[in-house]
Amino acid sequence: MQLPLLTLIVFSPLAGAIILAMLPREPTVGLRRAAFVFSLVPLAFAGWMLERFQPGEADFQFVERARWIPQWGIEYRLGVDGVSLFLVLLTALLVPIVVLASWGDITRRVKEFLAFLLVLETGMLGAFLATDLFLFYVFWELMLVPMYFLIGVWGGARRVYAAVKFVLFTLVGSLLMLIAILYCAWRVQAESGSFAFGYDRFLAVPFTAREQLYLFTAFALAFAIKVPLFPLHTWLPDAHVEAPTGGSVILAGVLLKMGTYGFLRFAMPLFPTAAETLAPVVVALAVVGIVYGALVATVQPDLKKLVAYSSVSHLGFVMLGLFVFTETSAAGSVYQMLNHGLSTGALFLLVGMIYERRHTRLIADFGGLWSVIPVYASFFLVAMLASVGLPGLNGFIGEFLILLGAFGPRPWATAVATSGVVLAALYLLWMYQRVVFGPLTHLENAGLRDLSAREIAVLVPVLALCFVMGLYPAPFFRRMEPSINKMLARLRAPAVVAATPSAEAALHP
Amino acid sequence: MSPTPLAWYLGLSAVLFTVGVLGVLVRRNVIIIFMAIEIMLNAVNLAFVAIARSLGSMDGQVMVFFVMTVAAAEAAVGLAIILAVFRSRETTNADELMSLRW
Amino acid sequence: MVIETTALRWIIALPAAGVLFHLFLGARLPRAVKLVGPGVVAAAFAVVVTSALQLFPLAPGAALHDRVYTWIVAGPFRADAALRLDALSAIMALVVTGVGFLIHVYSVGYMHGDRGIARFFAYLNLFMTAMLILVLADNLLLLFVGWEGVGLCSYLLIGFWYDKVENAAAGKKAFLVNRIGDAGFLLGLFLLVTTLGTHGVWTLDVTAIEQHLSHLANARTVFGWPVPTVVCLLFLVGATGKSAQIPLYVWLPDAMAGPTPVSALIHAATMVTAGVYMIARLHALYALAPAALVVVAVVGTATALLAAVIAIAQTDIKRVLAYSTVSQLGYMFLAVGVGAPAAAVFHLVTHAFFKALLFLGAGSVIHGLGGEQDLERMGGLRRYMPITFWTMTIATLAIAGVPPTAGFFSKDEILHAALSGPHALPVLGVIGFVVAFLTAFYTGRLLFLAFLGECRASEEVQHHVHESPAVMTIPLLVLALLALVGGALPVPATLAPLVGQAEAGETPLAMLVLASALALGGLALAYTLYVRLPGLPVVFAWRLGRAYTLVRDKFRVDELYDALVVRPLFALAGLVAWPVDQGIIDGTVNGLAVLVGTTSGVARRLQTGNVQHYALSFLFGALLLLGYYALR
Amino acid sequence: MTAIDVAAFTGHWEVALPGVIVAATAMLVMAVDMIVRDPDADALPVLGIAGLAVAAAAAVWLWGESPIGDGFASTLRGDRYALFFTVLLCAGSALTILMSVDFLREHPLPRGEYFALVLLATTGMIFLAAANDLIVLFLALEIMSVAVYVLTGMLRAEPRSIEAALKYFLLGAFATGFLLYGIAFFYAAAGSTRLGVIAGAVAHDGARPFMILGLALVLVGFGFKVALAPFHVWTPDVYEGAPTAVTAFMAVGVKAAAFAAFARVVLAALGGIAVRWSGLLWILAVLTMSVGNLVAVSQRSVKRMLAYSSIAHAGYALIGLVVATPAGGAALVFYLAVYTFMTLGAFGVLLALGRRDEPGEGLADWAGVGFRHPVLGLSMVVFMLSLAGIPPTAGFAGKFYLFSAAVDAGYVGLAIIGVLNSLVSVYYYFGVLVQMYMVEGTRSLVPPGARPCLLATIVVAVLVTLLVGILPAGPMELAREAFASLH
Amino acid sequence: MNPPVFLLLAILTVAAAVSVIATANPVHSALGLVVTLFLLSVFFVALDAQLVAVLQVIVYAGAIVVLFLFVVMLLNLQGEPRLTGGKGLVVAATAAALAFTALLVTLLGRSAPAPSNTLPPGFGETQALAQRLFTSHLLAFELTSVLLLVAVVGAVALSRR
Repeated sequence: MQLPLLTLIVFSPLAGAIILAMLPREPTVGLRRAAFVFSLVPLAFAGWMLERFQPGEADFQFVERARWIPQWGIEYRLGVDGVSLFLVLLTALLVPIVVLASWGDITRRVKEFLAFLLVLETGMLGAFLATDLFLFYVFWELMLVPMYFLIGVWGGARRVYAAVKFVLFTLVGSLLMLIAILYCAWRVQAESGSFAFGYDRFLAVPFTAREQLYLFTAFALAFAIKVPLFPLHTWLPDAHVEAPTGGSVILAGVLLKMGTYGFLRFAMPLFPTAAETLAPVVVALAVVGIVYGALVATVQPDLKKLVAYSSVSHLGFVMLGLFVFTETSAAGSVYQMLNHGLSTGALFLLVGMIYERRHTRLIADFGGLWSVIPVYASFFLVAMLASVGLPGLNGFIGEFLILLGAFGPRPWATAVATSGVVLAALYLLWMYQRVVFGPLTHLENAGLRDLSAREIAVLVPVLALCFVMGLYPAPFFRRMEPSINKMLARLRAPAVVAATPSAEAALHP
Repeated sequence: MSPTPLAWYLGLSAVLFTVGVLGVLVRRNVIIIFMAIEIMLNAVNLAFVAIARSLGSMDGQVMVFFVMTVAAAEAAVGLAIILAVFRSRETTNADELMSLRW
Repeated sequence: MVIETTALRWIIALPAAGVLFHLFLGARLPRAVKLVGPGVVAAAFAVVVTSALQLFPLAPGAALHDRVYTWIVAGPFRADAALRLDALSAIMALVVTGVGFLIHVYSVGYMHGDRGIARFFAYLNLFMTAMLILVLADNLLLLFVGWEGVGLCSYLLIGFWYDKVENAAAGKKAFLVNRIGDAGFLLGLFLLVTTLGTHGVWTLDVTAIEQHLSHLANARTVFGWPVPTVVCLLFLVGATGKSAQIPLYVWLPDAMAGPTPVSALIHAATMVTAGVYMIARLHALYALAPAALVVVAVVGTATALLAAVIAIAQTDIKRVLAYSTVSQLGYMFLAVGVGAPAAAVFHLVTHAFFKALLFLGAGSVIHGLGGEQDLERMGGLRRYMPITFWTMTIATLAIAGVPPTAGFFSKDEILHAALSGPHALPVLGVIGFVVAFLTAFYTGRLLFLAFLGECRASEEVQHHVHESPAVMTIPLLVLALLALVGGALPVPATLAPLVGQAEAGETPLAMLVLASALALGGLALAYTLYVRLPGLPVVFAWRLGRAYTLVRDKFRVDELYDALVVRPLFALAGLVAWPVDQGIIDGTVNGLAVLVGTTSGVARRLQTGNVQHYALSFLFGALLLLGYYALR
Repeated sequence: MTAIDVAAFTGHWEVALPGVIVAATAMLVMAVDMIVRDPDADALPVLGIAGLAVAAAAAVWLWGESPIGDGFASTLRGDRYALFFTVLLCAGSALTILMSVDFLREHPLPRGEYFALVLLATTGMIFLAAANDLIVLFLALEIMSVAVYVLTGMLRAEPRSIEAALKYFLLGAFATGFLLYGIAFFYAAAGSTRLGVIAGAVAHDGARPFMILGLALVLVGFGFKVALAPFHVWTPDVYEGAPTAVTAFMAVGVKAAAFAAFARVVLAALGGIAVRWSGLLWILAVLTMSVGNLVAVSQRSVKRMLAYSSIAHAGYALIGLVVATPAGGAALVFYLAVYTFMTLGAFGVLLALGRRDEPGEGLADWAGVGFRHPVLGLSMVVFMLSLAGIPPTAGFAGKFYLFSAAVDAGYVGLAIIGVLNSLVSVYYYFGVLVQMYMVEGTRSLVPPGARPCLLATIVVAVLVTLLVGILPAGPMELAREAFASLH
Repeated sequence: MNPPVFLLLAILTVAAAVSVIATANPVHSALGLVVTLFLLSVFFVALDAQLVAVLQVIVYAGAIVVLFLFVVMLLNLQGEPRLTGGKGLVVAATAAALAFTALLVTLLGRSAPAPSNTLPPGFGETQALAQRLFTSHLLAFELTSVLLLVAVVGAVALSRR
């Protein structure tokens, strides 16, 4: 019996949350330190996982299985492959950073904040690692509640509206996805005689084209809302603007990836025919989203809103990359998920830091910050450029590969999407110019503190990774590619191949 | 002369039941409403007895027996409730007892 | 013949190390910055020289190759972080590091006392890094990294004095306009790789592309256009952005907001020539697309003419030089367009010398006048700054193309190729002569207005005017030397075989005479108008009226773009952001919520509290059930 | 005069054992109440809970013995279906009693009668769930109803309590008329009131008009008891007016027992003509959940909101009946079990937030409670999540079971309507959380520790809700077995 | 019973029932109810339900209605000027009630004629009733005791001060 590594990764934050809940409310420093340590535990485990991960292997690794609800064939199943590997690492990395970042941001109800954050981490990690659809759904929904509280309790003025909007939007999709999952399980039963929710079992079902269309739509709705794909994005700006910094970081860094991850992991391989049929629609929406998000971001007066809409634009690239079904762009998309997590996460952290100091996020309230807080401005510059997709930083690799892979199948969409690259420079540079450059226009800004050591410690890992991933992406691709290609292989196949008896036997010894 | 067919009895029962229903719907006084409910129960009793006669089965009559018991129990509790209401509100009119709504 | 080496990476690593030094230690060791900044560039120059010497004895097609690491492997696509030094890149690298080093040295003096000096050198070194990546990259993707990297540095350096709004705006404008070009470049890359990919060649390796050109030759795009033409045109879009050609030249004049050494290094000598370099590097590809080459030539010529005309009416010394740069770059485009990339690179090299010299000289003047840039307030500076004057004079002669300066030779090559080369476009060649005349005129005007005649500066400024320190004047002298004798460099001869440029043969003497005459004529006219009869230009301007103001206002192209592109874009963004996004899309969402709420509120009222209404609802329910059965 | 041999008809009398035990406990409670005469004596609730425990134990024992034959001339069944509900109802009643202890200490209610009536109502419920004859069913229903009418109006100091009792009583009697009329037509169609005989007649004759008439009218009666739209209108008023503990009892006990009988009649007696009623129930299910959820959205009183929510949940549960497959029935049973605990818990928290002079039922009264009383707050989070059907709570498992059964049987549309409804429900359930956690409030509260029994109830409900949510396999298996014994 | 007699009695019964819900004075309503119950017992006799008929008179008309009258007297209820809960309600209720009857009758009309069984000996007599009551309806009979207990406890609980 080997160590249940994935279970440890998933549930160590939950254990941390429970311990945290039992600790005394004061002093908060102790709570913060404890939470930081708790959040490092899954990171350590995840690091170990990365170390032991076999590159070149397409299948799930570190698989764990246990019976859970035998009547329905539901199992507790975890596994990690190249697609989820780095998303898990990203999650495990961002949470400690958020804990650190919350030091200055969260001063009320610290204990609850940290506990919710850790519960949220369990949900996110579980969703990435679950290979049973029921389990996936449970984790998927489990993320919802802590996030709801993070926004609703520690958010800004319209936090309740934003929190409820977030929950309702997410649920619209996920509930329909639940129905689709149930239908799939029923189809498994019709095919094999017993219910099952295992990912591999779903893959083995030969869905008809019509079924696929409906099922794909249901799954896609859930994921598209999370991504968010235009025009289902309007929850995002509200959620981002109202959420506390940590919430925004997690939201942008991880939660949005749930959507794209869901497409790649579930919606596309499970329903390949439908994915191919509907690809033009998705691509069109993705491209519209790229331009649309960028345009809207350009004129936003609020920093957080701007970054939020930039997410719409950036995630549009990811969706485009996924739905052209080429290996290059799919690899680019997965990479871009990580990039966006880091660069947008960093931007939110930076916006949060300036908000802590000035209690405003309006671009018009700033200007000439470089002369006051040059270190901050420098970090901001790097994060901004990573988001712009400057070569040498991570964002470029992802965007380039996505567009490169997309150009062959869909040249016109790619051409339009490329304009998004220009627009990204427009809105980010303009924003940066107005905030950081120019004369110091507001006297209130003259006394701003520059970044503290803690804040630098928060930013350095993220931005360092931006460089590493921009300069040396090959190791990442080496681990991701086999799994991505395996999923894409289903999409190129003209017809879905039913599971052979031997495959069945191999799955159920 | 042939006996009256079952359908006639059931028809009468239906008419009586409707009269009871109508009473419940239109009268304001809850005691009258309660009486109307008694008419409904009696309409059902008539149906039971007629059906029993038609089937040659005693169960229908047994049922009437139980219905009377139930009517008695309901009358005891129901009238107690009406009294209690009157004591607290000084009214027995249905449209004046509307503090719980929406 | 390709020799594997590990030396080339140092060319890039050295300036990069400089960046890190300035970034992390610069604030604490301000003196060291002044040494390290130019030092790393000098070291890089040394490495380039050594490598070039290694290359020199080899055959024309030889190259040094340094594969640093595997960069991207995604799907079938593969790109290495690998560097390549062949004759072309060697010449470029020499110019970049050489001129770059001089400008770094000059900057030590120019930026003396600026509190952001560490930042300045960090940017400058970063620029060197990026530029050298651009030059040495062995595949187009890596080239693109450098390509965007220099754009970034340009952005940062233009906005170096960040507290002035217009500086930052100019930086942003530069980056954005470049990005538009880059988008075209990217699309070209996509089309190129995708086309090659259908033949199993998933790479952007320049040599690999050259080997597989046959796959491209007959490829067609969706509308039936030949792929090479489309790719080349898309690359041209990129080049027009970076090299400030029509229609994307508008950023360069504004870019003069940056410190003058920056203008010299980035916006005259090196970065802006990247487009020319890129086209030269892809000469084999362009050879497959003659139509695209014609477009290149036309764009270049048009730009050269337009910019030269505008330069005549500018009074800001740096703006004159900026338009001059645009114009000279147009020459280079003309050269590549007529199938003479070697000539283009030759002009690139000489231009680097004399234009850097001009800028540095102008910088010296500005420095000496305490920041004054207006030609109208200069004059008579020859007395105060003799070194600057004489070096500037040499530069002026060079750019005007007066024999035997460097500019004479390189310009001659271009005009010769345009008029009588294998791909000659004589009409453009003729325009080239006109531009040559204009060039001589406006540079002469600049020189004379600044250094001759009466001093028009205020008393106080005059009182402080001084020659620049040695650290600034020595680079001027070195550059002046290069501008004088640079024409002797065997650049075309070295490159011609590499870039497949046909030998154009001896230039006819008549042409040489004509060119010289035009150059001298232009200078003479300028001398006449601005030294001998200084009242005349005003009269001319007044006579020309509207035409003059139009030229002075740069044909109002910025305003045109503003009206055609910028305003509509922002209007669209505003429309999308509020009425569409908040109104329609979010309105629909909130509308649904309101609908549910309203329905709920109405349905709630059905709960009247009257027990008889409830009983009625029972009866309706019973009717529903009975009706369900009665009616079916 | 012939002697009547009673013994022949009391075969398998043990099937009545749980009900008899509870009835006996009720009488014992009354007797003790008369003897002890100490208003604060804890003897009564202890006795009541003990009796319920014994009854549940008896049911468990019978479960182990099953299958056992019918008792009392086939008027009472001892199948696992009945026994499952018996245990469930005993648990619900026990929690109700536990929940009421602190309430009774603070309010002037006759304790002896209160506990006795709860136990007597439970007796009626137990027989209701086990009734195999429409007459027994009718009587058991009346026992339960009459007792609950009284319980509703027991807080006589509160005019709303007695008004609620009157409304409940009048409409209950009205609905009884319809139910009875329906029974008459069943009797006319089958010649007997035994469910088995009716099933035989259905199998033999198909859907005769009398049978259809009976079905329609009986649906009105059951529709009233389980609060299906449009027979739900009484629910909010009565739930709001009744003492909160009684409301909880009504929401879980009455509903579960009535649903048990409803499902038994519909499936065991009329299963043969499912095509004739499933469409109708489909409509009722959709109507019920939609009305319940929709109107709940605009409620400002948590108690009333929970009333509407209970309507909606009846709609969900009805899905199981529409589906009518083994999985559907099992899902219905499972859902009712789950619903019992989460609803009891929610009402428990509601009770805990109230004080004698200030019921604390308005949404605004809940402001900031979550952080000031973490245990109550987190418990309410669990209950709200469970009611909204969000994992990992029992409510999710229940909805999952229902919806999967629906999808399984081809009712995808119904399942989709169901999930859209739960979407609406999220709005108001989360609205409570908004008040508790995202709005500041200063209302002073009784510390939960001062009401140990209430707190215990809540904690038990939380534990069950979470445990069943995380490990639903066992309870699901029980529900499946229970439903399987129905046929 | 002959159809003409049936019709006559039926009209009388309905008239009495209507008087219950139509008269202003609750005492008159109660009296109408008594008349209705009496008339119904006549039908019961005609339907061979002698015991039930007797019980109807003694228990129902005798005990239950008296209870009603008692409460009416206790509350001293007089006839009120407004009997009904509004015109709209009356119209809606009447329409619904008519529709209800129509549907009921429609569905009844579809039902097959009941089989005309020959009655077993002793049908409707006390012994036959008792036979059923204590054998196959034993449990129900026992449950009535619980029901009555509930009623007693409930009535006490509601009226005790």
